[in-house]
Amino acid sequence: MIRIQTEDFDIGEQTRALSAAGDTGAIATFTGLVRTSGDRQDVRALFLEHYPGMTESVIEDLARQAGERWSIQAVRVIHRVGELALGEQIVFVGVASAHRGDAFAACEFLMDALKTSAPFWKKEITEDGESHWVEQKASDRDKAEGWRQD
Amino acid sequence: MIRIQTEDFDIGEQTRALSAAGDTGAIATFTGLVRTSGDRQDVRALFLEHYPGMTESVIEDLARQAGERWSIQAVRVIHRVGELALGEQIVFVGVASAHRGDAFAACEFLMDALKTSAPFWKKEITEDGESHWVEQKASDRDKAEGWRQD
Amino acid sequence: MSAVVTVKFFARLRETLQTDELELPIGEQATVAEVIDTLARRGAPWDVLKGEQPVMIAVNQTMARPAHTLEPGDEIALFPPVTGG
Amino acid sequence: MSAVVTVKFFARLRETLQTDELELPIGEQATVAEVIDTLARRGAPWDVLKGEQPVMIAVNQTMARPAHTLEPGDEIALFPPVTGG
Repeated sequence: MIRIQTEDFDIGEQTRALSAAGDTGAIATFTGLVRTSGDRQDVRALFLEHYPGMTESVIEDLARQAGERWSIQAVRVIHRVGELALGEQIVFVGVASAHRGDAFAACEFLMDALKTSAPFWKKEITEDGESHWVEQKASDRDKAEGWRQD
Repeated sequence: MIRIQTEDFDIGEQTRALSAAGDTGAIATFTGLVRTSGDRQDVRALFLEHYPGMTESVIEDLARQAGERWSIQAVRVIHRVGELALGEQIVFVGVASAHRGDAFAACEFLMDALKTSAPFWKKEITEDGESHWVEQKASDRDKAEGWRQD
Repeated sequence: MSAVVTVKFFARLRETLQTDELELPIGEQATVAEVIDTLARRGAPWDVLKGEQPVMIAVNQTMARPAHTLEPGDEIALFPPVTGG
Repeated sequence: MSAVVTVKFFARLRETLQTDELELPIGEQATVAEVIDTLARRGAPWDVLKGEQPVMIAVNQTMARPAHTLEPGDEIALFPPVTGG
């Protein structure tokens, strides 16, 4: 289940949906939040833009890759778009598996890969009403590169 | 927050408590469930015994170690004891951090270390009313060894 | 009978170009690199497409390289490095 | 005035020995290994403590080795490898 939405989500509900997936012994989840102090002190919110259609197909493809590399039973990814205040949930990745090693690895892979290949862009909105686009971090590119298998 | 209890827990509630921890940008969680098909086909429930007092202090110590190795803001561990039916939640480990790499690493370390050093013992109860103790897995010892820093 | 492709722009690029989408005629065997050259030759602000900031390319919603050969009706997207999650 | 320690047993070991806790007098500088030997010498089922199945040791709720020297009043726990989580 992959969902791009403006609404918030409930992690308990998401995890229960994952645990309904047959012979599940392990659920690993990641939730990203709007940090209350980013690189700039005066940020009051984020605005998230995306490329409808491509976003979903990129994440579907990442979930398919995860399913080929690890033994997993279900994946749920939710990514919010639009304006998000400090402290709000941005993204959820949850993976159900029979075994915890696979659940952890697939969850971290999905999150790292999503950050460098899913077409989302973040803008920081500051107290004075100005806004500026966030730059991609080299550390995020390095993390995603670390999962390459060639 | 470390809790050993017979009652179930709500992951949404646990994650909300973690996200209240200051400048949180990332929450990684792990939930272990009673698998509907373990090594034996006729298991209908688990019974979990523990060593009260030592359990809590071992997990406190693991959380302290995690806090020394990674930049983390809050840890919550819940482990259930007593009889648990198939599909029920056994264990929850949640870690809040400013950064996702630290949240993932600390969460997986805590789970791996807990499995080989916290004094819990599992007994499988089969359909015929018999029960037998579960053996420790070599793969669990290997995973815990993998985190050693010497 | 010239073939046409759609070009979409996102995020900082959309704002700089004040354009979210346009249609562009292409020749046979045209590549994405040629489309970008054609647009950049319009001068400021379009020269940003050949500027210092990296430009990512998708063709029909899949990441692509500049050498990618286009078909009539293709949807090209140009955007800055992604920053979701 | 002999010193005494408490010995607790858990899980399979508790069931096999049909004992969850006992008190045992110890000599000066006694080690956990000596306590285990003393108990194992009681014969079946106590010889399980020196059998094939590994026995884990905690002293005062911290994992310890057989060579650990005991103090009067110490709480020793003997149990099989743990299987929680």
